Amino acid sequence: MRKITFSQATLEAMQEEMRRDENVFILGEDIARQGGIFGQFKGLPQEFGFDRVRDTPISETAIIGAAIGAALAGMRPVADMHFADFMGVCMDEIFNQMAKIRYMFGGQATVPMVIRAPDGLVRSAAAQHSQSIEAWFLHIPGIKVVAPSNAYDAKGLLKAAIRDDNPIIYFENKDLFRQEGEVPEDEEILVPIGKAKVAKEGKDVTIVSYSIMMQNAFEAADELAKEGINAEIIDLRTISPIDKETILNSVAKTKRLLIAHEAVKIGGVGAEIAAIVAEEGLDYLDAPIVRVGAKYTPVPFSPTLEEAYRPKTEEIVKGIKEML
Amino acid sequence: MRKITFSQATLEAMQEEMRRDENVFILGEDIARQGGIFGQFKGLPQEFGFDRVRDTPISETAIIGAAIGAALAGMRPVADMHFADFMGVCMDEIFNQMAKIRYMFGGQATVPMVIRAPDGLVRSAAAQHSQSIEAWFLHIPGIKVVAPSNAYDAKGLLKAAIRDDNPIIYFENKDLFRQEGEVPEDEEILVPIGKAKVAKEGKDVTIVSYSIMMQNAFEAADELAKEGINAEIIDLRTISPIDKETILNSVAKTKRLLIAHEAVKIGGVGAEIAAIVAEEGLDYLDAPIVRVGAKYTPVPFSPTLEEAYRPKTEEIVKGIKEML
Amino acid sequence: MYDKALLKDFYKTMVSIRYFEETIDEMSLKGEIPGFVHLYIGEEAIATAVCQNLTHKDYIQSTHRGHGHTIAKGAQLDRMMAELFGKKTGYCKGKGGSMHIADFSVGMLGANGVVGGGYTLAVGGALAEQMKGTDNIAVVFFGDGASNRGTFHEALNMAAVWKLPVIFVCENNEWASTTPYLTQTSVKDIADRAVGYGIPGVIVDGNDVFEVYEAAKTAVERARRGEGPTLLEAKTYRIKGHFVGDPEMYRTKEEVKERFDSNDPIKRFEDKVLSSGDMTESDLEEIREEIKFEIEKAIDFAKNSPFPGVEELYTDLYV
Amino acid sequence: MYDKALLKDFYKTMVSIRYFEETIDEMSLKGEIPGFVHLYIGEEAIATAVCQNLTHKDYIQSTHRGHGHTIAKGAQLDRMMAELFGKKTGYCKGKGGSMHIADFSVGMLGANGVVGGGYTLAVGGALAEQMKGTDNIAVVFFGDGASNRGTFHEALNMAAVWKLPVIFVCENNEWASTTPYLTQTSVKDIADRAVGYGIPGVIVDGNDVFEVYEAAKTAVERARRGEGPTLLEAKTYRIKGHFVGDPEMYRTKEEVKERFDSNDPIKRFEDKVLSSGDMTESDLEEIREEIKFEIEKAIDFAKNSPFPGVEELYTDLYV
Ligand SMILES: Cc1ncc(C[n+]2csc(CCOP(=O)(O)OP(=O)(O)O)c2C)c(N)n1
Ligand SMILES: Cc1ncc(C[n+]2csc(CCOP(=O)(O)OP(=O)(O)O)c2C)c(N)n1
Ligand SMILES: [Mg+2]
Ligand SMILES: [Mg+2]
Repeated sequence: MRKITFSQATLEAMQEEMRRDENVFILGEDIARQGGIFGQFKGLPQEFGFDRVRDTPISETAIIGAAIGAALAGMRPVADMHFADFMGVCMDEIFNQMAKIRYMFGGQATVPMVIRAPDGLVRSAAAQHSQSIEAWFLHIPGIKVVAPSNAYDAKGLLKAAIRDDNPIIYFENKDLFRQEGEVPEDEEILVPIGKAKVAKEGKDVTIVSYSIMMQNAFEAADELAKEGINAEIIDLRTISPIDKETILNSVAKTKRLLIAHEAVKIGGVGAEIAAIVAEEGLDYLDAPIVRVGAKYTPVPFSPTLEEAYRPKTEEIVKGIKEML
Repeated sequence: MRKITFSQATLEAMQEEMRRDENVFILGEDIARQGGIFGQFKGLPQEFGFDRVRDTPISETAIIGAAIGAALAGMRPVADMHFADFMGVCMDEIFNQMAKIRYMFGGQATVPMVIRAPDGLVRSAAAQHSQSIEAWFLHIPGIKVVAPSNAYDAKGLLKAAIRDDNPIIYFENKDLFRQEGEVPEDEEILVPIGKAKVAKEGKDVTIVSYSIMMQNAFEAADELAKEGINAEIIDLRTISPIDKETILNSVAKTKRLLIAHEAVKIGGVGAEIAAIVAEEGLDYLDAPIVRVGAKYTPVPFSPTLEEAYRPKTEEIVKGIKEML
Repeated sequence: MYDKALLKDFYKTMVSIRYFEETIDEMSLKGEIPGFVHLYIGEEAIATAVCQNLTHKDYIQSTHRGHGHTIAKGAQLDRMMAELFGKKTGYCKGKGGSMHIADFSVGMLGANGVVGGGYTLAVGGALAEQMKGTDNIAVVFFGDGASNRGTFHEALNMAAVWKLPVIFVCENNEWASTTPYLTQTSVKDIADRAVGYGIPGVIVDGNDVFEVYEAAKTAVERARRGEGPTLLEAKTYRIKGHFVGDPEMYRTKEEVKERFDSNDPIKRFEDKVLSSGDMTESDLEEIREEIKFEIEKAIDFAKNSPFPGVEELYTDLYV
Repeated sequence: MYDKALLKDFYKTMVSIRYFEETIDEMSLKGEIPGFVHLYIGEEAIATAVCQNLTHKDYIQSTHRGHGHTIAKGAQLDRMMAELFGKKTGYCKGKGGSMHIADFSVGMLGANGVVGGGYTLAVGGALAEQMKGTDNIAVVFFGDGASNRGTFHEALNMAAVWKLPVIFVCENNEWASTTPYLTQTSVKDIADRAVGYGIPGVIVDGNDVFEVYEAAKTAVERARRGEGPTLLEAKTYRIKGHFVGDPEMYRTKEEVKERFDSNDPIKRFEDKVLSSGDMTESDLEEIREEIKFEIEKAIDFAKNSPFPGVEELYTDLYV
């Protein structure tokens, strides 16, 4: 099957949705002239014009605020955050406006918009350009959160997000952009929001992961397979709302659970998943749950420290071996 | 013993610390002229002057930024947030600057500052003035987070926070301000940061809570006592770093765990606690963990809906009965 | 000069706001209205005159002090009242309350509990209309205190550089909660800040409905023609406490009384139209009676409406 | 006019910045320096002239493009270089890198990866000094692009209304990443924004070290006297790509070459002091050799220093 990069997959998603619906437009810093730091917007302004592919001032609060306002006025904006780390700058707009407007106004409004937030570690980008902060948004009712782990999902989730009438944050891992994956050519790809995917069936342990850590999950599964351990891997795809059912069904079968994400372990999405299983699936468990995530520090610059900070495949393997 | 309000306790903490150290000052909106919405700053400017008790423009990013800058320059600022809900406005300053400066600069800096953040439900203040968002900060390395549940701790934690050389967020529940508690008069009260407190010993179940929900925990324990169930209650006091040991020791004894907080249940602090126990104390558990928290919606205005949203004593009682 | 229908509209709107708020002041003090309530009494001329230039296809973004804007934009008093009471029949089905009142059907896109939260949303509304090629516009109201929020700057710059059809209306009522604006605002005339964005900055007497109307009209026409934003500063004074229940320790009752007596926008309007002969005392009286009656109906409606049931907690969260 | 020691300082600082950056440009392209690197080449006169007015007790807040500010404030090249290499001997023990370089011992309180992140911190530094009653001041450097962040507005208002000793130095290099500043900035002269805060707004030729020096001196003296902030806009041009590795598709090489050849601040300085006779070619040559030697030592130091061990991951997180 055709292979394209994750970045290309997001580009196709934008192209298809912008062709389909003239209300879809995208705004952000340096997206049009530059084509995006990861090349993810290359060619868009040429096809859709600099109005619908709109460079902005360095004004994240205005970018998100304007997207909200435009959504209320019937458009379907996609707002690029440049780096997910900058969401702090417009956090009020995200959590006090975007997430609440529909509810607070009794359903008078819909806020169909997507925030694209490139996240994660990328070669020594350091403390303010490397973070994964999806867990915050899980705790904010009124937002949906997705995070593709491969090119196919990148396309399918972005297209689905743009069509969804709710505000959605689309976390795209920076290191994934350049990676290739199979994406069929002449097919409408829509990945349903709210459903996790059993990415690999197995019977001995459940690994729940998403975004770039899915690769570590697969590596770990291969490693474990050598020792006869058959891991089931769940790709969350949607982080909020979490697909409890798929997780609980899997743990009912495997009796063991490990959760892996690149974000800091403490207070991360893994905590919520562990809590769900400790509440609703405790009896399934034959071993303690294990979480693998980044260490509890800001992201350090030096390559040696960045490596020490990063959650690793070995930790998944080790965690699972200790369960068995 | 002497009884004073929670609000008065925080006032005494400010007075004592400002007398002790001339570098301590406080800034925020309408704190000096007004004396605080909850009367928590009454008299401070009269004693310490309008320089050290400083009204500011409506500029939360500048308030937090200025506090950080002043801390770097050797002062010990306390910044009032008016309502915790407004922390979104200055989230970048909080998580990308305040939390990271020391680490990112290799220990060159200390950032001794306190953010006072009144949070929680208060009679129909609605979606943007009622939130409890402490869980976000648990996920941000470089910050400590505390949340007193009574007048004594309000005083002791605030004084300890002001003396701590790390940036600290002090969540003070708005509904607690007017409540009275015992606070001895001629004693230096310092509550250690990082240590939870066993607020009531028991043997049948552990309730972990903090801030205003401690009252529901006690109510529930009374209720349960009538049926011969003896609950142990842990008051977290410090939310970050979480005092794992105290929690695990208690669960080792009681075999059962319920966590209660006013914040939205999903993605809350309770998730992290449940995860810790599912990882490190699974074998202790004789029953599923239960979390009690607010429903997954923005805070609704109407009293009937606000009541439906709020986590309740009955949920604690019911959750525990189901465990046994 | 002005035709009588317009004069009647001015009066009707201003009196509606005044009576509505006097009523809720009372109800709120009696504890019948939950939550924070901020009153617009004494500032009625601004919302009235600005919104008179707008259609229901134009958008407004309001503030925590939003009843005046909502009424002026054309919302019904009964559904507003019901919302303030937290009733199911309110505009937001009881989920919003005073600080989050909204009526999307008339282009009133919401009060806002976050000071300075509305600027960028208005910019987005204006951007949408510009992209769609309509001549609809957006207006954002904000206070002197709000003019110090960073969102002000980002919104004005973006609106100016993109020539968006949006009008920034500063209601400078001299107070931001307990803060006299000059103690925390670095310019006397907030309109001066327009210089930093290369757009017109206009100062008007906010208690003169005619002056506000003319200035707003110029700004609205400019915006509709595609020439970009205007910063309009209306000088006024906050007559009531910051919120209902404010002990107002920071100023004297005398100061307030003097400012109100000498400068009540409704009284000024009445004096003007009576002395010019454009309206008679009975014209005015008729309107006042009509509004009183409407307010009574609104109260009845609100009181007799049910509270939302707990089953509605989860509705309207997601589409 | 200027004494020779001062001229030497100017030259030394500018050349240090230039050589340091030319070296790291090369090292970064070779992959020896990790992370994002933003170069200040062509803008050296600004940091040099501003910091010449400061002592180590004054604070500066810098940007993502911070090497120039760091050197001008008095940091050592070897420890800077080590930091850029991610080494344990660096100023931040390898935890910061180019975007987070800092030397607190000389009052350089940090580069910042968040555009516009420094304004409010500088305000806080100035506030602290005002409260302590010293005559120390704070300076924040920022770009034309950063001038559109909301933090600009909040910081300038707060500084102005409190008369804080802080200087806001806009380095208008005409580009914000790939964006020509006028396409997203609503005023030609960012200094005009000073009007909105009632403070002086001053424009200088940022490539003329003398002109910047004089304007900065006036602003610094004003601040030290307690008369409050100044907004200083230095007009310059970004010679290098936004970051090392930038393909620069958005402008032509010719444009850049022409702007640099005609307006290199170092060349302009040399021409001036040689033609006035204040310095000789051998004075200049001596300084250049000295700096070259220092840079070589710095590279050696950086290369021979160890990386931080994993045991340092958790150090310096909490006190
Ligand atoms: C971001 C934010 N900060 C602070 C507040 C608290 N607050 C509510 S109204 C107000 C004063 C607003 O003053 P102004 O903008 O002049 O409007 P006015 O009340 O005078 O109409 C403040 C500080 C808030 N709601 N939001
Ligand atoms: C809040 C924030 N938004 C966006 C970025 C990405 N970014 C880094 S530098 C830059 C351009 C800055 O332009 P300017 O302020 O003019 O400084 P210059 O690079 O020209 O020195 C941008 C958009 C960032 N680092 N922080
Ligand atoms: Mg005001
Ligand atoms: Mg620039």
